[in-house]
Amino acid sequence: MFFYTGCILAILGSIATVVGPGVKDPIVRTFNTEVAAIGLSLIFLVYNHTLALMTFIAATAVTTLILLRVITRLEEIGADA
Amino acid sequence: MINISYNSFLVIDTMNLMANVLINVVIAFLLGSLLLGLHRKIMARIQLRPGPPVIQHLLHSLKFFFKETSFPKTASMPFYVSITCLYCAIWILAVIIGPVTYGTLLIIFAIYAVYKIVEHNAGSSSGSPYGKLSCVRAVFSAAAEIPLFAVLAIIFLQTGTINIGDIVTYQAVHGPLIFSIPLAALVFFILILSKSPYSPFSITKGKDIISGFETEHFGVLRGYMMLSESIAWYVLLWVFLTVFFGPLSINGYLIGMVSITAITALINATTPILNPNHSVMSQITLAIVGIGGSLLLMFIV
Amino acid sequence: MDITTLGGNILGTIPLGDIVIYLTPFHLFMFVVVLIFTALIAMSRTETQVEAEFGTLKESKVSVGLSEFKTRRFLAIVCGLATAGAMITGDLFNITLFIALIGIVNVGIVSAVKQVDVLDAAYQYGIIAMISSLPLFGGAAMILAATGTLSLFVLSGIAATPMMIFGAILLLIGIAGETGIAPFFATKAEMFRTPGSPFILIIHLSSLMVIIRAIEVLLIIVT
Amino acid sequence: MSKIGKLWNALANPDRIPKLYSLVLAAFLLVGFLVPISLDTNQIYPRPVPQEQVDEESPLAPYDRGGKVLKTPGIIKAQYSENSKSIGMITSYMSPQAILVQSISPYFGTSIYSSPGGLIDEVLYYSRGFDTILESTILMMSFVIASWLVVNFTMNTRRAEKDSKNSKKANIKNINISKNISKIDSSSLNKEEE
Amino acid sequence: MNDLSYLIYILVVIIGSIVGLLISYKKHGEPFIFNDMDSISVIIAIIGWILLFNYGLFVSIIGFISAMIIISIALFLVTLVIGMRPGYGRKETLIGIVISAMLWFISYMLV
Amino acid sequence: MVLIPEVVPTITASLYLPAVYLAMIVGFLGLTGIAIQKKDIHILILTDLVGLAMLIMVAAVGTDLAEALVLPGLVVELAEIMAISEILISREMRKIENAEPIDRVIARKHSVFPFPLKLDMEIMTTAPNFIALVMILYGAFLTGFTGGAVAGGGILFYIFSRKARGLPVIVIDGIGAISGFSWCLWIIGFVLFFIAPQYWLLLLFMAACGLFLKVASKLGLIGAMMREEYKKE
Amino acid sequence: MIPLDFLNITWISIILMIIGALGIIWLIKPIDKLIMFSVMEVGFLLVVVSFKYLDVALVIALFGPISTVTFLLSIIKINDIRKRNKNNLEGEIID
Repeated sequence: MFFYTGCILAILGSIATVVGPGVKDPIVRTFNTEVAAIGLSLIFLVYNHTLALMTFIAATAVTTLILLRVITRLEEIGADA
Repeated sequence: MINISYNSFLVIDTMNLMANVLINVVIAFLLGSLLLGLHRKIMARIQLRPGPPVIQHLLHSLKFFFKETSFPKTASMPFYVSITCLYCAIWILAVIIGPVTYGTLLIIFAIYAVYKIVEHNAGSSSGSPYGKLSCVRAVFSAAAEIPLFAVLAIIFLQTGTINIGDIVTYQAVHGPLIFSIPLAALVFFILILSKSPYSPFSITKGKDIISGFETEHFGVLRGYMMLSESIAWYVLLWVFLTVFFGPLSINGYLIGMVSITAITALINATTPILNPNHSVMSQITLAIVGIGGSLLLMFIV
Repeated sequence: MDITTLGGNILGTIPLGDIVIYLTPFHLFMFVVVLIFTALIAMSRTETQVEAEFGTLKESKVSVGLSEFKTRRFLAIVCGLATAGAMITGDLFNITLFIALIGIVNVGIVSAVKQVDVLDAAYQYGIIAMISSLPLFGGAAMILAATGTLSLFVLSGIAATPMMIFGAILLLIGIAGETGIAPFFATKAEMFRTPGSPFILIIHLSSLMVIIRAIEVLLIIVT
Repeated sequence: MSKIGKLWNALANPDRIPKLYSLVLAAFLLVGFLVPISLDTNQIYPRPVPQEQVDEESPLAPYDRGGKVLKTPGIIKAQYSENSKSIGMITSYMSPQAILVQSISPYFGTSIYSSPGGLIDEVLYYSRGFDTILESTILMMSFVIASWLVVNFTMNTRRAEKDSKNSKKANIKNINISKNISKIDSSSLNKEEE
Repeated sequence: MNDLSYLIYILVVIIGSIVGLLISYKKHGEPFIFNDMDSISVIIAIIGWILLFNYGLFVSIIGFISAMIIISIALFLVTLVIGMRPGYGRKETLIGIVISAMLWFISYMLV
Repeated sequence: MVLIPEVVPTITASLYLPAVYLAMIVGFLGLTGIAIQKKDIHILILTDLVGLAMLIMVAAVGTDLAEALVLPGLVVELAEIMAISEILISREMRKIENAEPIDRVIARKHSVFPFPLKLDMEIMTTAPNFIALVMILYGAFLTGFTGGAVAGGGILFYIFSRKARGLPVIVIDGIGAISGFSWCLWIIGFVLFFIAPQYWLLLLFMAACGLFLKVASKLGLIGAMMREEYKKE
Repeated sequence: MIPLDFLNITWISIILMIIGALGIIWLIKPIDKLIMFSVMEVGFLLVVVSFKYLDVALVIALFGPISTVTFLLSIIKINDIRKRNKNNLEGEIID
């Protein structure tokens, strides 16, 4: 049950990341990857990969941090990248 | 007593091996440079020039050993010198693996890869812009020539071995491989073509960048480079003939080498050098066609 | 297919738990070559690129600064060691990790330069390196799922199934991306325009050596 | 022929390579749906059915692999168990504070077994330790790269001060000019963003 | 030791062509002119090619010389002519080949 | 009594196929997204998605080994995203610096270096101490990579919500040195594992604590980077 | 079938997660997304708790605020930047 919820969330999240509403804004896109990340976390949980899950949660937070830093930084210097 | 005799046998064996290596390396050098001279001569004749004598390439390589050696001020120092030694060493090793011990083809493949790296670094270590361009192009051409060499995977799938000696015995039983996997042979021939001087694929030594990676190597260093070039040409031809034409007598090798040299000379004399991107992509297309085609053939037959 | 038909007779193995490093003449040759190059890189200094300027009689010199030199040399040596490791390891997942390490270090070696074009190429290469972690690890995991082992020794004794071949091709795509053979050569080739010849040499060396090793590994898996 | 040539030239543009690569990979992933895929159940390092240990109310769930601390090894099915002499010992080991936590609550199995001793340590440090060396090396290298860039370039505070001084000077000097220019210029700058 | 003999042949070929080159430059310092044949080189070429083609015959006639030496001498003479400076020694080689081929053919028919 | 099965249980095996298909779908979506995107930053975000697909593929095997292999995959993703993002930033900065001088007056004046943020959030002043303390303690209990990540998250949060700005270079170097030493500790621990297995307990602690210190200090470094970014006035 | 049967922990957590996910996807304003993100995270927390892994739940609880704060900060900062850029467009020089 949770496994398939995880699958749905992951697919939904990735579709939303690619063509979701308002994804021209990089922040929105980063938020949408979060949905897929939660889906993946569910799958980890179903497989009982709890240690990997813990690490994944920590790593996702850090990755998001890095991505947001890049986004703000680029926005700041007015780069067209 | 037994021990001693065993040891002496070992000594004799090693001596034999050393002598064999020495003879084969010298043969590779001399025959290779003669073949390259012949290559040049044939190209000249096709282009209606008299051309230099056949031994000209050999004389050139020898000549450089007696010239003064100088080093560019901008060079990246230990590398600039050692790269020529490496160049020489890898091809001598190739002779040992190939004609002397009939070892595994994978090592020759690896040697070819190292050769591309040597080409690359000989270009970049001098600091000359021409060398630099040649270095970038070496990367391009490596991207194309390594897949060409990957054709040996086909040989492995066909014969079940990658050892040159075993391949020869396989061919003695089943007939030369060129009849069973002609596309692979074609791809390997393209590799040889790309290694031959003035070929449409030899972008690293195109005359638009003077002499490419050899531009800034003088004197003894250049002599070593030309020496290893000749050995390389010999080894490549030898590998091609051995792997695709089966057990040949030495006269067979001679005839094969001369005729392949003549064919490459004919092709090179009549084709222009390609733009680097086109060279890479046409080689890669040929590699894909060759490998894919032979795989298809193997599955169908 | 036996490992010895590909690389020659096994000279010895170094067991590190489940990861067994094995030595055949082929692997030994590759290992030694990479180590020689790494040693040379550790010793040599960089070249200076001299180019004539338009309109004047002056020349412009491009060379590598000291702190940049130190960082890049460090990364280059790490890259050399990683390549050497990738040559002799006998474990599938270990190889993919080595390749990932090579990829990230390669990006690092050129990341310190000042040319925008080179940085751009490094960035694009980095993106490819990231994408190719999917086929690399995915392929390795698929082979693990299909056979229940990651050891090349055991894998060489297992006959290929379609799933293993699929995994092997995934692995190949990953390696092709990570090492930048055609048709993905452009990003890597552009990176070579920067000065610092010994360091960019290792980029090229690692990619070529890894390709050769990868072909051997694929042949082990497929047959 | 010239079309092919143009195509080949286009392939040499670094900007297009990631896109090309991802297209190729995506196409190949689709092939994966045609390949028969199944898990070989004879795996190394197998684990019990998910949630089985929780249902049995084992305080060490889900990483309980048996064994007694410093006495008997846990059950581990490694590839080359002959290479790892004390396999299973790490899994069976628990540090004193882990034993304390175990006695407090039955729901902290994960953290007990990720503290020294435990399954992941067994795999990560003992039988497949080389992988972890590489993994941490990868992380370290990326940090070397990133921190080098940060320290020397993107966050160079000393240079920032210098530059801001310079630009201030320039600003005072060219205040009139910049006022005039800024209109044209900033609009051209921002046009790209919109 | 098969390889060794081939090494010797190659060396002989090289020495022959170098000597030929030197001789022809000594002899013909002038710019290239299409002149008539050089009788000495014709003779050398004919002898060389005959030796090369019919070494088996010579070995059977003169028992104490090994084939290797005869071939070496033959190769030396042949390449002496072939290796002359560009434009020289071509007709001579051709004549040598034709005559020796005829001779070989005749001897083949006879034996 | 614990029962470790000889083979993978059927439930896990039956989940394999959907999981792999899921990985393929997610990977396909991410890759097509990359293929149609034009801006580099969007491509960078989408590669994150591809990384997720990779993790699913590895995790789907469902053994202890798979879990152990997920961790390197995670680390590789994290590491690469960090290095590449830094390169992206530096590239854009170089681009702007190399732009025409007329642009530079304006572009540089307010853009290349981050400007301060006028923000006063309650959580940034009160929470960090507590959260960081809990996380570091918990991370120290966990040790290993997981513990390092948890504790590192705490350190990161702590550093980056401090008030002062202008981190001296020495501090960053110092953090780097700590992580380098702990990395060596870990390597020594691992090598000794095979030379002297009888001391495995000591070596286990060495390795676990080395890795913990290393990862935690590294993540703290990110906090230092972030603090520059979101500095306050 | 009693409607209250759906009020078990499984369905609640799934519904929470789905609502959160849909909310993140359909709402465009970043702040709204942040709120929906919290909803989704709570759903996930519920799942973890129902699996009886309290330590994992602890980690999630600890990292929740961190991600929220990061998101919040960057949203605020980006809004700030965009405002400035807009002002800049109107010809105002910011020192």
